[in-house]
Amino acid sequence: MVTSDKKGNPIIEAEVRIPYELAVGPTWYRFFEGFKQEKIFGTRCPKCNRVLVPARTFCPRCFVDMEEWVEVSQEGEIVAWVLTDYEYFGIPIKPPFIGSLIHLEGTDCTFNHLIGGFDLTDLDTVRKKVKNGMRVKAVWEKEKRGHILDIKHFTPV
Amino acid sequence: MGRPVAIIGSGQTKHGSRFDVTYPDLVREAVRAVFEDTGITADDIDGVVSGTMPSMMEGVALTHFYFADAMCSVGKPILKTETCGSTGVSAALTGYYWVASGMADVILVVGSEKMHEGDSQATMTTVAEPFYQRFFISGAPGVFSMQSQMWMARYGIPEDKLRDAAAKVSVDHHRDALDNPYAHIKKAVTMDEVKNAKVITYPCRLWDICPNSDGACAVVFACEEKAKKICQKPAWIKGVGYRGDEYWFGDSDKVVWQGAIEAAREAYGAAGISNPLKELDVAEVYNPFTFQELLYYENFGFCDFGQACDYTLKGTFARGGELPCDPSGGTLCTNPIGATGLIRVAEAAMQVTGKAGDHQIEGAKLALAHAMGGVDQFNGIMILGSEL
Amino acid sequence: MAKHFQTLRHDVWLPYKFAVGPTFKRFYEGLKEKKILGNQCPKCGKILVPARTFCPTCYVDMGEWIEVSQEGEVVSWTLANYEFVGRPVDPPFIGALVRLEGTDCNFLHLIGGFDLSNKDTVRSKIKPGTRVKAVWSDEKTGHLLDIKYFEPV
Amino acid sequence: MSNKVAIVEVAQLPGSESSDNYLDQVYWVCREVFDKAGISRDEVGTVVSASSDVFHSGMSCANAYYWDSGAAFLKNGSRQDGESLFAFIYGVMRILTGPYDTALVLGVCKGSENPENDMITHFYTDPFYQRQIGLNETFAAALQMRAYMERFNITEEQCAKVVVKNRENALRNPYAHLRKKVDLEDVMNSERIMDPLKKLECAPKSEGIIALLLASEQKARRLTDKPVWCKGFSSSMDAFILGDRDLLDGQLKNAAKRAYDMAGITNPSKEIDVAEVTEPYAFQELLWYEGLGFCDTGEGGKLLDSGATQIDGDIPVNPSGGVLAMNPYVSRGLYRLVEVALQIKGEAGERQVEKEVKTGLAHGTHGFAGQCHAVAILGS
Repeated sequence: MVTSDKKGNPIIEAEVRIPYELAVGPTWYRFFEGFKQEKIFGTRCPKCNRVLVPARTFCPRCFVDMEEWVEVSQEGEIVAWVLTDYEYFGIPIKPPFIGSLIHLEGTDCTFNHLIGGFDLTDLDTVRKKVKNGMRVKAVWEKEKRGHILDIKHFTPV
Repeated sequence: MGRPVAIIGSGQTKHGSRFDVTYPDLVREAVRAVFEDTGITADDIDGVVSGTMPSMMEGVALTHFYFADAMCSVGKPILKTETCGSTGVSAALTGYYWVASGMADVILVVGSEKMHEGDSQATMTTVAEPFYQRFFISGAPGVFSMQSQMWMARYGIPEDKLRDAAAKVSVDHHRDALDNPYAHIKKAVTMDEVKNAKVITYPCRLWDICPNSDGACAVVFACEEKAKKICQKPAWIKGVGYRGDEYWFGDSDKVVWQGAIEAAREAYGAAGISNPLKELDVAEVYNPFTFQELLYYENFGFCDFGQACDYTLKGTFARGGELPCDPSGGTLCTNPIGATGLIRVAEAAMQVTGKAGDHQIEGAKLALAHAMGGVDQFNGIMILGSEL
Repeated sequence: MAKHFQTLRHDVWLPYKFAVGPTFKRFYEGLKEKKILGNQCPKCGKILVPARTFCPTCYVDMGEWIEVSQEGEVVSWTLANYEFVGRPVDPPFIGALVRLEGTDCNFLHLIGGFDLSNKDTVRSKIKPGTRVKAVWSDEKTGHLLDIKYFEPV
Repeated sequence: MSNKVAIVEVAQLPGSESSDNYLDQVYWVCREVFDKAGISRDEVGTVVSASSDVFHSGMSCANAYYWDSGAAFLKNGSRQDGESLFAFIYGVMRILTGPYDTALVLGVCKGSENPENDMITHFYTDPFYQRQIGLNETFAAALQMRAYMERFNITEEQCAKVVVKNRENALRNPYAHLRKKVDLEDVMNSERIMDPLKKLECAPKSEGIIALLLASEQKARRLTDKPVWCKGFSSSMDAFILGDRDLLDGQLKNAAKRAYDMAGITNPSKEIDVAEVTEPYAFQELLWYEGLGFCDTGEGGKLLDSGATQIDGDIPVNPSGGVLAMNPYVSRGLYRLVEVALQIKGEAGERQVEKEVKTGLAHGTHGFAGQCHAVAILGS
């Protein structure tokens, strides 16, 4: 059905929904099994020796298998953070929320997750509370479903 | 490496909200403009390269089928290049390699996007996979906000200074866009307006961020013989470079950004550039966010790391400065994604051939065009010169 | 789609607003008035339907608008017997290319108006060159299916 | 085109559904190519992949996702959308231009994660006309098949026999997705989903992750004793609106002619020793015989009946089992190319054709009723 946009131009509105079903595979499977025991796993590269988290099948730079699994620390430092306070179609988490990069102790990359556990409604309050370099630790959901959000968020120590 | 290749002309649509025409008709507007600019017709073209963002952006898959007639590609060989935000430069590179390899003499490259037909933020969410990153990367602004924080922290840049420099970038480009007949956002803004605008994702505010645009751009690449025959003043491709980082945002350094540094190094090497600040006359840096443009100055070697704010505040990269960046207003004022990188290339070509009209940088002979794509993942560069 | 291994289901679900543009707008308005509109290329003289903004062959703006015949000949057809996403109506239905009288391309639409449950009966009814004419839906919304289908004359 | 660019090594994953993660599979196939060629990731010059976002497990900007799995970390790379032979063509152009002397070419599609192909191809349509009539690839193919039968008296049995031939060939191909013999009766009695098109005449939905290493002449001779040379290639695009096209006289002839001219081929039916064509619908293999010049217009059915395209015939077509036995939608063109390369190397195992293979042809097609075709010629 033809309707109009704000300026009166004719448009057709439609929604497209296409379903996909992804194979999790052994590496993600084992990583998320760790979550069920409240453990965060990384893997170590036999060549460059970096520990990457989440665990990987291979080192993206050295292009060799990463077979050594290591449980990494659940504490680390905030490297960058962003408060999202606007909404769009299909946004996976309801705003406001803080997305961040966290350098977990003993790892050689940063881990992407949420910062929370306090009031996020006001930017200025949040800015006073959250600083780059501050220490945070993982807070787990009670119910685990083998999902990245089994960690509810990271919260200031 | 390969044989010489030139750009012999370009065409752009009026960019903005274009609900007045269908997507193929918008594409045709750019193709007709390039025909007018070059004086060639469909018969002169050996092949076509199409570039757009993901199918999900406009809800039509494999758009090169959809544009087959609008791009005059029926009966011709075609390639369809797609590399997220860097698509426009990647499509230009495809046109370049096609001609440089000797496999064609004249190639039409078309980049397009009609972002108002879809939901760009919702589409961007599908760029992040659903195992891990999708939940934490809130569209493009969030990623760039984090990147600018890391930069500030690394070099101890005072927040006020960074804020002023970014605001200046915004003010300058919004003014520049007034001189560009194709630009989307045509509104002058003041330092205060930028600094007090609504926060989208801290520290990015409304005027730090590019719009969603509808638009298309078409560029014709030709070999030396054809270029000299068809065009009085071709823009020669002096060097190209492209690099991609790991997929996961947290895996590599996005401040001293190897992908951007190496892409520039590859292009500079081919073009024989050792001091870009001195040798380049103009740069069209992909700047969807003011803060990111500043960071690129450093990664492209226009200044040392940690110095971009100082240089910016003293006007080095503004029109009239030593190395004017984005005199077209850049991505900040016009962003039909699949076309955006190609517009950078077209603008650089216009500058070195003296065809940039009101935003011409006088005497420009050597120009850089750049685009970025993915979650801070891809960087592509093309260097254009007025001399072979 | 139950699988024997662990999977993650996720849907790409996105909203769109497609710009119709003046050409399809006018074509749809024709449908509302029970008219099928084409237009003619000023260069090659071909009449195309639905109407176009430009001639795909000559690359010039199309010229005169023409109400084309609602009758034509079947060029090819298929009897659809399975359900698929985006189907215009529930199966069985016939999709076809029809050459409307006086036009220079084939028009994609449906054929109907008789019993489609048996393929042999259908085959005896539809042959290449079979003449068909448009049957209109009662309600017109400015959509291709304002023409319900074409039926044998 | 003289011997300037060669395929050095190839690796492919099977088409059946795998429980493995997409990224791991991409890594494994690249690893296999490097190990076979005896090079490290660092030595690879440039990477060109093929993938389409709608066929990419619901992730947009597909090549961003598999970039590092595809060995492209900090490399100059690119991606082709749609026909995967485009990635090969672009890889060849990059080597010809330099400075790169090797190129990794990758085709990526994990079909098992996607909804039915018909659902996805429906979104090729414009929202204003063909989408409203419900067009998808199967719908368009059925219209093309009827036109083919009626104009040239091609019989349903001839079309069905393509399935019998290719599915039998697939029994010898360990990578094929469908490895079960079917006879003429099975095909003829299978459900008429889009009459005259029957269910067994339509290709399945398969996985397909595939990689090949290209090299310049000098580099290729160092890396392998059996380089397979790129002799010619081209593609050609047809009009978008189905009703504007002659569905039986499309762009394949054009693409083939340009590729033959590059390769110096004047009599394809004599000079091509083996061909792998993309036939998502059985009758299309017959129609493509004609477009490729293996026989005259309207003679596709007769060529099949003559037995010439059987695995032991004069011009074997789809000895791998073709797309009817394995359809990783996006990467199917590269699967054709890799099969031809294996035939030329003499490494096609049980599916190696009997005759000596010096020159082979790979064909890919995308879009409704062959809107776009690509052809590549390889030689020993």
